[in-house]
Amino acid sequence: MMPELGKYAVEVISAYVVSVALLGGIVWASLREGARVRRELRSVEARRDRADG
Amino acid sequence: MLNVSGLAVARGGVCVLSGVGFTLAPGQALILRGPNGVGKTTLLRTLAGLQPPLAGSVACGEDVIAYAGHADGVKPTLTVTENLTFWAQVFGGGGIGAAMAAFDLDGLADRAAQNLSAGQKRRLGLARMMVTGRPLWMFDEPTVSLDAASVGLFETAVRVHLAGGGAAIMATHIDLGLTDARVLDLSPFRPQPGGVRTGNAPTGDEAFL
Amino acid sequence: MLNVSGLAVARGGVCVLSGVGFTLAPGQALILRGPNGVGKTTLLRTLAGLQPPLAGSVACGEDVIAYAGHADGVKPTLTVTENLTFWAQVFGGGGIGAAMAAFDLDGLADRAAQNLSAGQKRRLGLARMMVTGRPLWMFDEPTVSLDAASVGLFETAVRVHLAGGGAAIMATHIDLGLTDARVLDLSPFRPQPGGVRTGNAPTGDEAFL
Amino acid sequence: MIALLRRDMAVATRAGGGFGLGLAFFLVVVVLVPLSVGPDTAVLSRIAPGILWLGALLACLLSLDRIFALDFEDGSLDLLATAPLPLEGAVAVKAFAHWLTTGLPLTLMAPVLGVLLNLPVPGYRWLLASLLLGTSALSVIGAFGAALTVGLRRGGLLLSLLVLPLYVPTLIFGAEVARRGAEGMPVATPLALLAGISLGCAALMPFAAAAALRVNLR
Amino acid sequence: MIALLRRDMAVATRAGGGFGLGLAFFLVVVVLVPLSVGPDTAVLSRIAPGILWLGALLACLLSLDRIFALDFEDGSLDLLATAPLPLEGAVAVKAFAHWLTTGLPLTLMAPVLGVLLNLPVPGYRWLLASLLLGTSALSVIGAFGAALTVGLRRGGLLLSLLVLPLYVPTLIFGAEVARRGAEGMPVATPLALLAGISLGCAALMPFAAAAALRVNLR
Amino acid sequence: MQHKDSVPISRRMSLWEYANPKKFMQVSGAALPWVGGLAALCLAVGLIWGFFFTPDDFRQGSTVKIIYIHVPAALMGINAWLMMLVTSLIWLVRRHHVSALAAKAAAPVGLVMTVIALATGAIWGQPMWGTWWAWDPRLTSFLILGLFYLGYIALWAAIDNPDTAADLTSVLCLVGSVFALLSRYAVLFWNQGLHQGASLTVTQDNPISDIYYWPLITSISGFVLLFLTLVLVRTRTEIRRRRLQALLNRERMA
Ligand code: HEM
Ligand SMILES: Nc1ncnc2c1ncn2[C@@H]1O[C@H](COP(=O)(O)OP(=O)(O)OP(=O)(O)O)[C@@H](O)[C@H]1O
Ligand SMILES: Nc1ncnc2c1ncn2[C@@H]1O[C@H](COP(=O)(O)OP(=O)(O)OP(=O)(O)O)[C@@H](O)[C@H]1O
Ligand SMILES: [Mg+2]
Ligand SMILES: [Mg+2]
Repeated sequence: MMPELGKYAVEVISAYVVSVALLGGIVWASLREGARVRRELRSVEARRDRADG
Repeated sequence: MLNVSGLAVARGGVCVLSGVGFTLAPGQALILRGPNGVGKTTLLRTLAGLQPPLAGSVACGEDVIAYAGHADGVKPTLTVTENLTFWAQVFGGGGIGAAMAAFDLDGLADRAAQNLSAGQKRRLGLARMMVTGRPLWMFDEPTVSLDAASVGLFETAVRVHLAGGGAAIMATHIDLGLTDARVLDLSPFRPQPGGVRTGNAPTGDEAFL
Repeated sequence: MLNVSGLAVARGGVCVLSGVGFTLAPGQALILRGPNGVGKTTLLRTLAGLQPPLAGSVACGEDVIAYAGHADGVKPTLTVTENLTFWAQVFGGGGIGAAMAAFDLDGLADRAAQNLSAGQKRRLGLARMMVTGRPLWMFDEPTVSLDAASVGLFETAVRVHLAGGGAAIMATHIDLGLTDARVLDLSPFRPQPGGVRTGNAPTGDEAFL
Repeated sequence: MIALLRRDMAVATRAGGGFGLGLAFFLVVVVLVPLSVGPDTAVLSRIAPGILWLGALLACLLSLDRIFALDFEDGSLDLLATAPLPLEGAVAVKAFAHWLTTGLPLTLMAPVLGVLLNLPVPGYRWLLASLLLGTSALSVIGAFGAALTVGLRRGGLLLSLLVLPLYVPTLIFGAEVARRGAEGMPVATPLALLAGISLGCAALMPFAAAAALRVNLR
Repeated sequence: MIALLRRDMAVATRAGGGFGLGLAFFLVVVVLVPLSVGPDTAVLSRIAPGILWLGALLACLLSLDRIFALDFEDGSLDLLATAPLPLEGAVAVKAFAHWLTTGLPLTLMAPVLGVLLNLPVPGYRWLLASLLLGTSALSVIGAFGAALTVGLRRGGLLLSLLVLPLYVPTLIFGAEVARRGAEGMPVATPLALLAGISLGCAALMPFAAAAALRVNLR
Repeated sequence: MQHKDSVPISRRMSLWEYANPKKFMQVSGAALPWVGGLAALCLAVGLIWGFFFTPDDFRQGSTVKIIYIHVPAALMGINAWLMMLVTSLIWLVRRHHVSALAAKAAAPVGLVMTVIALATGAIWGQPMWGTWWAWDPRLTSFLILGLFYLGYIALWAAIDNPDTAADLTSVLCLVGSVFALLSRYAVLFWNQGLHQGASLTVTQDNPISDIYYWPLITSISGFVLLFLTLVLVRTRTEIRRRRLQALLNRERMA
């Protein structure tokens, strides 16, 4: 399964790990922040619609 | 001299006043009233051209307005004379003698502004208006920290200015002795909450509503 | 509660008041008056222990005084609630609900203090006194920027405090509705220029005279 | 006390509070050094420990006025002085909050910047250790300097001027630890001296700072 | 305009105005470098031109907030904006006043500090020339940064962060002139580039700064 | 966003001012799943192909596999700034809110790309050049680009009023771009003599062989699509945030 990386295994793998972690981090942060704001917005809109009657 | 119509102003992205309109002719004074937070400061800053109005128009000549806000524009390390002279020069005006006399600053002439008491500093800030040579004075709570005698000096200065063809707008919570000044209460200009939502109270956020 | 006698205070190395004396019992209020620059601020700071007196004595228990100066002690980036809660915790006091209600701050609870108008900020500064739990309140021009309704709130808060056995000293230029408060005019306490020089008006410079 | 610590941390980490900016300043100074000195790696790795220490010190210095100046301007300091806290305690708490929001992050970031300056590998450990110890001294000494200059307008630069000489011993020993570490020499002596300075400062400086503060509030 | 220049100079040179403190900071940084890097003269004279430039840049940076912040706080900036001066002119005058009270003295002091770092003798002339040209660019660029951050509380560090990357080209060419000068190499090209940057900045930056200022005063 | 509004027709006329956040939400909402899915697909294919199924280079050994991350990330780091420059200009000229918010949304993504390029470059540098970091012109100007991102993000974070923040950051972006260019030339000038040369341009000199080329292209398109997805998601969040703020403001007035 794992390809033969020779003497540079550590470098190559760590490069991939670091990059994927950073990418994952920004994706996760974006989605979480998006979900939070959407939730808040929903609650405010619901409140407003109720107030409007 | 000043012609305001349909003015709406915002602070922090919220429309605080809308539909404000009035005119001011030479020799007239206008007193703005309203509870804390109604938007007096915001309105004055808009009239002075420091922030753009949301809607409506302010018709006013070039170089007509002199504005005095909550802060005095006084350099603490310069003396009273130096402070006044500087503003006189910036506005291309003349001497500072009349202003010093009108606000009873002669005794403090060589005092650094940082060593003035709260009321003395305010007097200096008010004296600045006299050296601008501008016809329309706008004050935001001019009498803060002033004692009765100093308030008297201020009233006299404004009356002389009006008599000389000037005009003045001031926001204040206390009763001044300017009996012939018009009073504009700002409370009715608050945008109606239940009313048409974006109709007469547009803000920068409009696009998002 | 507070016993002051023969007090002399200096500002900038100059003695501005001397021979001030009065006592204050629980339930009493004292209003300091005097023209601008007479030394009200200086006197209050001395009483609060922020600067040493030149002469005379201030007899007052530990942890009795709460002081509110020209500035409000409000963090602009924290909200109204956070600001009040902080001071309540520092003074080991209780909840902030009563103070918020007394100064009509409930509607502003989650607003950052920097987004308050001048009067709203002042109300927050005054509300702080209620959470200190201290019996003696000292105010330097508490009603600056306040509208009539807020001045009313302030008077009520002081009256409730007095009724509860507290006391209050305030320096102000305007007439408050606190009719039963004593008034102390500071003008007579200015050191006499022609008088005995060092006798009753000692300053830090005394050694050089 | 806890309330004060919490508030100071909140103010510092709130938008515009200055947290993170010290770090950024550190980064930028370290980046500018090669740009001004030239890209020669031998020279750079020779001066790396010293420059890192100097950069951390400057970043720390620039955030010192946060300790008291803001509280002075808005009147909080007057009120704290009349509050039922010993002023010494308040000073110590504020210095600690400053360290948590400045010294600690600087320390953690230093190794990353070490890479930029080709810091020799054995140096990283000792750089970390010396900064961890040293920045706490920097915060307490800085609190003293901030207390001295608190009433002055634009005290910032004067503050730097007053504090920098006080920083000299900490800097010398700290940089010495890092340099010896980088060159593989024994570091025990300067490290012990550095620790001594830090402890001494933490124990005594709050009193000096509180005294200065009292004078300034008069 | 002249009145504004005179007032700014007066405020800066009055007690507590910050004049002299930039110089002192420069001095202290330069003194701290040997303390942190170690006393090896060869290394020091190798890095001297770069460190002198960096020190001058940092000293300049720290005094930037003086350009607008004080005027903003005490309300003068509102009043200046409503005064019969073009705001661009006011910005240019204020940047010039800043240069006169900071950049010029720094330049004049640099040779003295060069001695401390064993700057090679041929370097002095070019160090002076490059600083004279370069600090003027630093002041105008700094005025732009100060205008961007003027409304913010504790804008100081943010200001540093924003301005430092903008300083990179000036620093590179300036330090290059000084370094080549010190090594006796020809300096014409970087000097011409430096002059170009200074002139370009002086001509264009006041407009950007005035625009930022107008937005901030809203 | 679906809600009935009682706005007079006349006020709807200004298309740029009013209709666009809504329209953007509709269009982006519909496009997002596709773009996102495609991004995931390309990334997965490109990286897996690159990591598992490409041979080692005869000189660089297996480190050549780093190229599938390093080069796309570096490209996006630069292009994100370019996109911010364009959107900032649009905001300054047309006052189109979505544009300013898109610039705000792109900055952190661009910064992450820059950091990835720097990190993978550093990791790659250790075996190739024997050092993590060298003050090579290209690396240096990339680092400076990172600093510009930091300053830009910090300025957004420091200002409360969103329109003020948009104006100021746009001005900063313009001025910053000019200085970033200047810095690039300055850095080239500064480190002429010591230029690291060869290693960076290896693949350009002898055109890259197909066996590395196709996975690289896939990976680059993956990064582009990922950038697009993230910017869309984040812009939508920013728009919602503005709307939330507007509603809260309105509530407060009532
Ligand atoms: C921290 C270190 C590094 C940074 C910041 C960096 C940055 C960059 C940048 C900005 C590009 C630009 C792409 C373009 O202009 O189109 C690039 C491309 C490239 N880099 Fe790096 N790099 C670093 C280290 C390395 C190392 C150590 C190697 C390999 C030995 C390497 C190999 C490449 C290759 C092969 C390309 C593609 C060149 C091309 O096709 O144009 N990089 N890098
Ligand atoms: N950044 C902000 N965000 C939201 N609301 C704000 C912001 N800044 C100010 N406000 C609000 O705008 C309103 C108008 O403020 P303004 O300072 O104009 O009032 P004012 O009439 O001058 O009051 P005062 O008499 O207390 O000085 C206030 O209710 C204030 O709370
Ligand atoms: N550094 C100084 N040197 C000399 N005189 C000073 C200095 N600082 C203040 N003064 C003077 O001390 C006097 C007392 O000031 P103080 O602030 O106590 O007055 P105040 O009664 O509070 O006035 P206000 O009602 O205007 O606030 C004033 O006349 C002031 O000019
Ligand atoms: Mg107001
Ligand atoms: Mg007073």
